[in-house]
Amino acid sequence: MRHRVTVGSRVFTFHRITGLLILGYLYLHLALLSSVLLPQGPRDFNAVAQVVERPPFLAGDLLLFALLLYHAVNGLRLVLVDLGWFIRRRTIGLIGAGAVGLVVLGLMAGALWPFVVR
Amino acid sequence: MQIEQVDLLILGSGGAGLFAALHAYDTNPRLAILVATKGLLGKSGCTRMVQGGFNVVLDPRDSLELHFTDTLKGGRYLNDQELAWVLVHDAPATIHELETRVGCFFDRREDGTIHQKPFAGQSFDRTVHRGDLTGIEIMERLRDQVLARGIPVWEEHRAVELMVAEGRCVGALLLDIRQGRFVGVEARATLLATGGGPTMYKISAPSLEKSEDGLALAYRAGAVMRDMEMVQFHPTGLLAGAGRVTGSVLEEGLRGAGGRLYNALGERYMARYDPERMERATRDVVSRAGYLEIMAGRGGPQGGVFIDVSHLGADFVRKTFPGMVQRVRDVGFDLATGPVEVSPTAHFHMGGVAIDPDGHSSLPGLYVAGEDAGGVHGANRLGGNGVAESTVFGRRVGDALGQEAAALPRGHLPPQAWEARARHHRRFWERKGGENPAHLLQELRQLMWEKCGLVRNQADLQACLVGLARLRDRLEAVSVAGSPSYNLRWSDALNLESLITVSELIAAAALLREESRGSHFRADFPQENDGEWLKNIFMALSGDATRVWTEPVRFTRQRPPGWEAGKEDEAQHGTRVAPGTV
Amino acid sequence: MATAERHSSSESAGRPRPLSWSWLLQRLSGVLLILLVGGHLWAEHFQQPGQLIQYQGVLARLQQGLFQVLDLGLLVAVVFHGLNGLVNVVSERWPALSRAAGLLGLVVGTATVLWGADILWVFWYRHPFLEL
Amino acid sequence: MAKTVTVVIDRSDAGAQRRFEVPVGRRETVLDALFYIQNDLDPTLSFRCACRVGMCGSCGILVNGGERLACRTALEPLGPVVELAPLRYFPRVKDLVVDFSAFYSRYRAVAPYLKPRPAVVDPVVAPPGSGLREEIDLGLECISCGLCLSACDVVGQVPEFLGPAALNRAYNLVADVRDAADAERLEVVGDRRRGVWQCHSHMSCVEVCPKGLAPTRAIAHLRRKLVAQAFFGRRPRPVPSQQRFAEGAR
Repeated sequence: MRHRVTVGSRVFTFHRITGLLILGYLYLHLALLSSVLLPQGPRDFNAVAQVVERPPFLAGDLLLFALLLYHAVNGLRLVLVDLGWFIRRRTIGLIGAGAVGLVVLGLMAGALWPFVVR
Repeated sequence: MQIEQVDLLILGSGGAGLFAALHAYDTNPRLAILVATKGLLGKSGCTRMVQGGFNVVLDPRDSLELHFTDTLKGGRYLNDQELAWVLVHDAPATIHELETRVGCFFDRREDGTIHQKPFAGQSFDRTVHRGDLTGIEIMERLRDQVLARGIPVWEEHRAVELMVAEGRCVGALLLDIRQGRFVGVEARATLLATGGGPTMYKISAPSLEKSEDGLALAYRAGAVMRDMEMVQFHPTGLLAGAGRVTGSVLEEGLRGAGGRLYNALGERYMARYDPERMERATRDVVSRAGYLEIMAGRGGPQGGVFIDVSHLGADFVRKTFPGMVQRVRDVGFDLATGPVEVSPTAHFHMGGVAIDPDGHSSLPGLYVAGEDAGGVHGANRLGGNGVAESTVFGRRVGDALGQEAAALPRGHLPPQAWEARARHHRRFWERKGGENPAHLLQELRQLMWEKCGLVRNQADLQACLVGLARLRDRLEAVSVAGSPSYNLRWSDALNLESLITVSELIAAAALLREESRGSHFRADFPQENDGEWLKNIFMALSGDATRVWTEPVRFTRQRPPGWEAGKEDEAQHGTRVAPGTV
Repeated sequence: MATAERHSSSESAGRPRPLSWSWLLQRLSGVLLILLVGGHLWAEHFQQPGQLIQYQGVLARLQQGLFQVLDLGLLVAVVFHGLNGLVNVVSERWPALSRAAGLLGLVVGTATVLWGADILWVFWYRHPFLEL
Repeated sequence: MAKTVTVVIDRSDAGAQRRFEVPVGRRETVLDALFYIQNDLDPTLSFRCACRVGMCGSCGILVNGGERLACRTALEPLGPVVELAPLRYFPRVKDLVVDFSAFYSRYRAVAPYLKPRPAVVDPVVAPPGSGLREEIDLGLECISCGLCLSACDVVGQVPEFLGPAALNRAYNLVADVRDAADAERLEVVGDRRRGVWQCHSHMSCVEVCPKGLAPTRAIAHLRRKLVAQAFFGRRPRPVPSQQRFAEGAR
């Protein structure tokens, strides 16, 4: 049986995908910290920090943040739905969530800018 | 053929059928009940389609006597007064049960009590409703209660024959539409609650699968029928071109709330027909007025007149009649802000099987409730009395069945008898390349609309009977092919047979009644003739011929104004026989 | 016509209602995470915009109990939220595996929290292998 | 009437004709197209309908992949090609006709009928603002057409899920001061596997409901009710004022 593809299901599928990616990143983050920190100490920590805070990595950071933001904003929207908001006005909920996400993403990009021009 | 045995077979799952099932079950839980329905449980039929609401006396300022008088006046005193009294008397208890036991939640007033809205032909605002789509709430909740009791239901099993043995109805032959095979059900008692549904008219309101099956079945089984000429046309059927929405009703509450009717010239034409009550006149009057306006060339582009409620305020209309606004929007108009083109539409059959107040027909073992029965509404039904009838009588007949059914004898018919009837209904399969029943149905609808519709006369009715005879011949040339499973062409053929049968009765009775009364209007006898025609026309099949006779109305509770007692005795002897047979 | 009476409670005896803790905690942890992740990012990266993250800075911060608690809470919440979500996905697709997935999630989750706690521990107690 | 639409129908008999050219007028619906095809092009086509005005919920099908009532879907705006198929998750009887057992097995499970409280003997007095009716009002008028069930993304993943219509009905009764069975009903809808927890709030049910109902809303309320009761226990419902009838109604 063909499964139904709707706005709702697309939004939710992406929610789950971002969730999985973020979970993957958690392990990457822990692995990096433990592999650099435990055996090697502050010098290497700072060396690694030098590398991972260069612009290409910052772009990656921004992407990661976007995933996180999507998951967070949509998750918050779903919690609000459970509280009875945005059910009859789903479109408003979706547009609102999108707008909030974009604004926060813009703020984040602005906050990262000093790292680029450093 | 599979032949099942039950105590009580209920045909139909509308308001009458399901209420009867609940009451029969609650009165006697050991009764083996089976509900068989042509469509899906609680979804086919016309209680589901009730819009306006349910007439009932609840307010201390109202009274049963007032409701009763309104009903008789509306019915032009042709009603069976005992049935009409039951309707009025049991309605409050029925609403009470719907609210406190069945689970309906009707609309409320500001003070929290049940709201009652104005309808036409009533001396008090007494129509209980849930928005403007009341039938949904009633049927969904009745269906829920049937589920609660686990009463067996056979969906999409249409009755094609009532089986009679030694003068008793012993059950019914059903067609399992999905499998395309016949099943026999032997029952001590059979309740006919399929609803009428005069869909033999070009413009008609009932649910599409309706085809007066119940009336045709009862007539063929030999039950006595009454008032068959009385077909109600609702004044405001929506017009939507060739679409099937055409004919669906815009509810009476629109007129009750102050809606106005205009012709294409912009005249509020009701002033010419009923200057006192205007649009709130009874349905027979308003329908005929609309029809005459259209026939006089004062109709709109789709051949209709216009209902306008915009002067009541767009917000009020949207809030009070959301279902109607949506329906009209679906076909491209805005009810809240402008006029909408409508036409009279065949809506309800006042005639039907003659019953007593507990639903007994003249055929032992056969009970009837709802629109299949005749007599409650006389010559014209008041808006809001229809769903009241189906539920009040379903409930009451259910009680009677709970008490009586278990003790009734079980009649047997040999399997060959069942087979023979099944073969009869399979005859369409033996031909190839024959007539298309869907096209014959269109011809029937045109014929009945033109010759036996809102305005009748002798020549037309005679022509109608000739036309019907021709259609009956052509029915025997219909062929059906393909798989028998869910075969809609076969359904069309069976529907057509029922509709032709009932049309013949309507036309014959209409020819006989040489006066105008309620929904029956004869251009050649335009006056109501109380002296001659406060009589009911009865019909029954006996052998191959139709017995037709009249009986004076018995005024057991109320006499028409101006009626002199002396006339009654005179009329008692006025029994007459119809010219020829049907 | 209308009467009002107060109710005596014979009709409705209370018994505990079924509640999906998994559902409830997923939502609570989700909302909590928005705060914690925001705090974490702020604390680690945006104290001095444009400055590189420095071991000493991290160390100094994490020796304050507040940040230690923040990160520990973040760790627990994120592990629960992520793995519980994963377990839900698995048990929706393959109901037969839901028990196994739940147990596995519990084991992996505990391990992950211990692992993460170990990393935080480094900063808290000045791991003996490390030299300042 | 020169304009035509190509209607492609998912037939149960693989050999049956699938494509039909249907003339289209301004006010005709998908249901009208089905009648035209069955009457004049292929009498073996099977579909179901009854009231044709959106009150009975018999004619639900997939129109271009989305759940619609055939009787309330105008044909012309759908474009030159229209694909019709039976509802998802319902066993097929023939062509576009499905068996509603898929719907009723779920619906029945929530005890969808009023079990009246002994203390409520007359219709309750429910003025606007009393809270006795507002919640229920939003969920009434369900016509059990099954569109929401077919559209529900969860039902595909979790076949036991009770689905939007059944949960909507359950909430109506839980919110109904007349009903005595909310304890058992909450137990069913709170079930981990079948119940409200499974809903992902996609709101596909809200999107397709031909009556504009929002089962997601009912589900959200049920969840909150379950959470509140788990923490704060159950408060007995006060007996509402009741309307005495003018004449001996009982």
